[in-house]
Amino acid sequence: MSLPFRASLAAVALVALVLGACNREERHSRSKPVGEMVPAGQSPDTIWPGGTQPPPLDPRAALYDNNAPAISEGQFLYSRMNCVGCHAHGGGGMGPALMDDQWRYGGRIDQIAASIAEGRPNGMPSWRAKLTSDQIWKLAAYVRSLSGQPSKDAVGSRADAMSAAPPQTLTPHQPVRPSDTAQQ
Amino acid sequence: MNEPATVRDEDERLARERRKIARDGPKLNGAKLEARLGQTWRRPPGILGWLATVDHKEIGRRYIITALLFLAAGGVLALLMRLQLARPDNNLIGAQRYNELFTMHGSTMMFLFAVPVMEGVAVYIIPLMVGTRSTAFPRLNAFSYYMYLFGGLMLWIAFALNIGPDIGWFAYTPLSGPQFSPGKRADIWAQMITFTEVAALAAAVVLFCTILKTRAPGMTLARMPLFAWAMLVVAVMIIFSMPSVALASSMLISDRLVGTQFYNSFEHGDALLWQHLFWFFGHPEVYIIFLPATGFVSVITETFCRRPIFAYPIVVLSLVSTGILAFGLWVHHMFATGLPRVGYSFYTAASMTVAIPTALQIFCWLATMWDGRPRLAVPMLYVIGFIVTFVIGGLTGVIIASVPLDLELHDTYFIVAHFHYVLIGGAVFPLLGIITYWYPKITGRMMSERLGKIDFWMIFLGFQLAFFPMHFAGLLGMPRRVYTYPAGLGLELPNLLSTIGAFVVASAVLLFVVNGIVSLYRGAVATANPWGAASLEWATSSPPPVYNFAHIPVVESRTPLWDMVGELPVVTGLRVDDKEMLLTTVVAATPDVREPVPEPSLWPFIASVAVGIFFISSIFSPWAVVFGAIPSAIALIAWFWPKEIKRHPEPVIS
Amino acid sequence: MIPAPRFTDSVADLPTYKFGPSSLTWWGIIGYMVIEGAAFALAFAAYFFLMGHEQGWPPEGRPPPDLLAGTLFTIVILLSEIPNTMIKRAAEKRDVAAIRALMPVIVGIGALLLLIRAFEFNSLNCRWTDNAYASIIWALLLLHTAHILTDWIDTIVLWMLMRTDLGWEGRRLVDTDENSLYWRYVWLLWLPIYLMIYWVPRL
Amino acid sequence: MRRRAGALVALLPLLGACSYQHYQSAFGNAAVEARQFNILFVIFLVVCATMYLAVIGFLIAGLMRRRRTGNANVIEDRRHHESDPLMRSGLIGWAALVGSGLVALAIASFVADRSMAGAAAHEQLSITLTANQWWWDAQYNAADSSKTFHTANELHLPVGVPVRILLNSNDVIHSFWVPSLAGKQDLIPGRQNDISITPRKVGLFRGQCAEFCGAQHAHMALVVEVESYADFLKWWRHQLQPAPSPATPLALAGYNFVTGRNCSACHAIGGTPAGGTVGPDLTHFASRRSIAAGTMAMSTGNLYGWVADPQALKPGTKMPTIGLEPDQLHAVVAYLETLQ
Repeated sequence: MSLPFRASLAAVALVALVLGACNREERHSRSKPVGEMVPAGQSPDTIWPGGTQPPPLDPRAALYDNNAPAISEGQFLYSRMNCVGCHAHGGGGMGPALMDDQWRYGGRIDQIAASIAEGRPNGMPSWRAKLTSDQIWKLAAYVRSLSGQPSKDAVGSRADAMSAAPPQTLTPHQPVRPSDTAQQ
Repeated sequence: MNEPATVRDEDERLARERRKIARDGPKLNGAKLEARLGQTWRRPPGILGWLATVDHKEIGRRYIITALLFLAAGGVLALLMRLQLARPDNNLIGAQRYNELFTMHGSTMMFLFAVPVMEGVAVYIIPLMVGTRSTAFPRLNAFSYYMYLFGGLMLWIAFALNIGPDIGWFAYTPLSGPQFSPGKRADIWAQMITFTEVAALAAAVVLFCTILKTRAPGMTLARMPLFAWAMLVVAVMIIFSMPSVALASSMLISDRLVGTQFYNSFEHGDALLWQHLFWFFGHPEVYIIFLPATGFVSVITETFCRRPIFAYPIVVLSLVSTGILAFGLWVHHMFATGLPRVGYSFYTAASMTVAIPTALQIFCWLATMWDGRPRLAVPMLYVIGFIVTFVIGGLTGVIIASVPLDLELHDTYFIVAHFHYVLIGGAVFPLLGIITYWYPKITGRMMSERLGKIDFWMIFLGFQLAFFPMHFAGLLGMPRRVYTYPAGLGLELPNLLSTIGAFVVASAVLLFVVNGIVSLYRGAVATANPWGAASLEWATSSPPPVYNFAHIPVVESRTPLWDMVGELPVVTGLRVDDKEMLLTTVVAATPDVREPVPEPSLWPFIASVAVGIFFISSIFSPWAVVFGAIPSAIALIAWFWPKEIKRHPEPVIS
Repeated sequence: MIPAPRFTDSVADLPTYKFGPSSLTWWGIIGYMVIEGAAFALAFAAYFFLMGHEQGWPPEGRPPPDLLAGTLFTIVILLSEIPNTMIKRAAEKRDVAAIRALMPVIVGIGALLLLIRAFEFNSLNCRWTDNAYASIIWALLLLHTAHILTDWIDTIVLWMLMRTDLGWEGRRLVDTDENSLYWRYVWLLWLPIYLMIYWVPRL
Repeated sequence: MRRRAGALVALLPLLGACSYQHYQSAFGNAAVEARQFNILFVIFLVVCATMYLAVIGFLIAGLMRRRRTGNANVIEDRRHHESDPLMRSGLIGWAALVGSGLVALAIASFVADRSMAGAAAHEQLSITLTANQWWWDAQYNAADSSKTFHTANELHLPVGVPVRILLNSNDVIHSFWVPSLAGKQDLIPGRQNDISITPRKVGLFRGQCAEFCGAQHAHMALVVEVESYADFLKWWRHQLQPAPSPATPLALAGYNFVTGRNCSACHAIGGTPAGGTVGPDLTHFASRRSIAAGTMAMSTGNLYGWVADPQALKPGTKMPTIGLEPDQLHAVVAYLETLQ
């Protein structure tokens, strides 16, 4: 008789323990209005002048960084927006590789988002007009996952397609070098 | 090392010593015997003793109570779904949450309620029914319960933490695969499967060996109670079917975790491989749930009609043939997947054939009523409810066995209606009946007859109100697993009725629980055999003593308690200073071996914890397979490592 | 009231252990053999199901696994049946000394087999992520390795057990008997797997 | 008593159904295939109902024959092993009855199945239907590729013409089901299934995905309009036309946004630079009956709502909430409405 009691007790304890650690699974169907998310004076998805230290991490990063549905939707966009065309499946081609630890314009998720939104010299187009900020951040989350940045629990092992790259769940973690978070 | 001269001498010495040991018999019986047996068989006190127990009655009780709690939880989910569907374009529950609800409902009912509750009842009653003192492998039995408990807790805690699975209880790939189910939701589901499979398989082996090897002397296969026959068939079915889903879910996890390609059709895998493996388990699963219920029906009908079941051999044969046929039907869940049409015809035929044994069983029960003197006590009412309801489900089953009809009805609410008629009408009604029936044996008190009757009618009518309209919802084009439906398709009325009915059923179940709890304290005290039944579980006190029987009874007919004249024949000579049970031969049940029974032990519990940690962590890292296996192995070794020989002359494995 | 007993015959002189179908553990082990057998059978079915869709097997004209390690493994595991049978006989003759002498041999063979198995994984010529073919043969090999490993550990434990006084207990002999039975099962399982991994791709 | 209750419950929804003209009902009877279903269903229903009545009759008889009242649990001495000889012959009779009934049904089912397969032989119109999470892409095939075109979430079929629909999926398993026309058939990634339909009634019929396919499984419907061959040809020719160019300045502004900004990344509009393939083809969008795969009816109001915030109306859909400025919204809707 005391068993169910004990069981529920354990359950409650565990809930209390792990609760809040689980926005990994939460599905955000749209980005919050920018005003709410970003401190005044700092516009989203943009490049700040070179040389200076980058500003603190964009608060939106928390919503996308280790969020499994976001990364998976980023994967969807990555293939459907034909990023594969230049970057292949992270291996790189016409465009730079995304699986390694080389980040020309910064390896932080907001920096990646900025690169996608604004475009970069030598061929990287600007997507600001084509994708919403939410989509761009999801893409950024996926791109970041290609180099094993986010927690392995948030990424999917493979796509249902020709296997082009080793499973992301097994890709080694590539630390972002401090020099990469500064702008070149 | 005190090596004896030869093993022969050792044996003779043992034989001499044996004569001195205290055993039950004419010299030692009555209160004195019961006191000594109680001493020998009692489990250590306290929380540790509670965890260490290997008494099949305690474990069976826990199994049943846990399963009923999961039933309640799954029922609450059902009510939430019915609220969402009460009216068209409802926004009470969002799409994501609703998908989690029906996934949890299906998985809970199939894996955490239906199968375990049947096993629980069997684990409790079978040893009593076949006249022995313990199940085979009582420690494995305990292990099985803890694995089941942890699997269920994992699923529900995950649900509470918003990592609940949202892929349906059938988890079709590629929807459940790495690309379309990001995060850990699907892994939680798949690993819950592993837990419950381990538990169910262990319980199956326990029951299988108990039924075959520990029956009372004289209980030949031809005199075995029909419930024992049903559980024997079910145990074998579990043994053959559950590895299939275990294999499938392991492949799914490895697809998701280490990037194997089993279900990836673009890398030479095949999404349909999952459906084949899943339904090869999934269809027998239905009979794994249904056959024990037919055992219940036979037991109740026999007792309340005062007749042995009509045409016993036919009933046994139909149980066995159902068990075999069940493995030939799985493709009828896949008629719409575009497999070769001609092949389908075979499965149509097979699916219809399986109706024949069931039809014969039904005839046998009705004939028993015809021959006997039926009395409409509450358990008997549930049997009537079972026949009236289940037969509808069986006949709609015949309808959807036909390919052209199934192509329209497949995955619609017609199917939802069909399998609820089969599973609730076919399994839950008899279960409620048998709980009422065995309640006095388990608790020593009777359930309230009056409440019971009210309850039956509420459940029965509420059920028809909830599920009959679903046939029409399906025919009007309502697919399954939709979180809402548009107005104007004619679906408003059937859905509203279903919702109302669902709440009637829920309140009735609540009343049943109240009846159970109140009767626990207020119910009339039960005698050893309050229903005047014929089988051995009624030949001992209610509730039974920890050792079940003071003397092992001898069986001379299929209805021993009806055919005995005055006294019950028994065999004597089992040790009373030590836990011992009697093994008999498989077919003729002639006494064969005196089997020492393991002592209570914490190791099964510790092992299940170790294995549980192993399973759960292997959701998150493939390396868990390595570091998780080590503690599990240690625990298992400690479990099986015998104690020092402390009791000569007959050392006991423990 | 509980019916009064009528005493018939006594079971006092029955043995407390027997070999084979009279023993409860024998039935338990058979039960688990059937469970694992079912799992393997279904894995085989999956293998042929996947193969059924393909023109080439292995697909994409990949090289089939190299024969050497697997064949060597097969020979050794078949030879291991000799000491295995001797142990089984000794157990049934209740010759504890012989069991104690033979156990190390079979344990050694187990270790050797695991070593060869390590090389087998290297000679598959594919990684489990390559395609479904690679996944299924890795799965088959892993499943079987798990059985070798568990039975090997089991044998070591039993060996340790037999070397204590407990070895003299009749039930330990039954355990030994059934351990040998299980080993037979493990190498019998290997034969179809060997064919499927090494020879079917060469057809 | 309990069965009367059952019958009552049975009746009400039926009435509800009859008042409704079988928009999505399996009794729509609107194609040869659906008709097969109806006939076969009635046959099964009759046989099964008879069986059921037999069981219930026997049950009542058995219960009433020698019913005990009171709580006595005695057994009749030495008679409890006897059984009525009638039952033995009854068992055999019952087995024969059930067996023959099932054989009859199996044969009926087999015949119906074969005849459907036969009907599939000679199709005259071929459509490739591709399922996506959560909408349908339809490609009307033609020998000359300039005559093939895409549309979405709405099919037009000529009455009396056998049509063959090839079924593919871009992501997970879906199932194509238009109850009034035919049974369902799964769309499975990496496989191609097909289904043949020969419509026999002019009318409007609704279908819905019947295999659980993720968050918005409930909002994955399609409309099938069965029309006379002449009307069908008219529609078909119209579909081949490119989208009309915007007439009003507002529509022109919308055109510029749609083809220059987010929309064109996913949607294609014939005769414009917009060539995205992620979402439905919008060339003749405004001529369709529903928005977002049957999520809501086509109307200016719904269109405003949908373009403004799709994630609110169909949470999880791949179409993002762009956050348009009011003037942009007006322009886009104005342009979309010109896509007749």
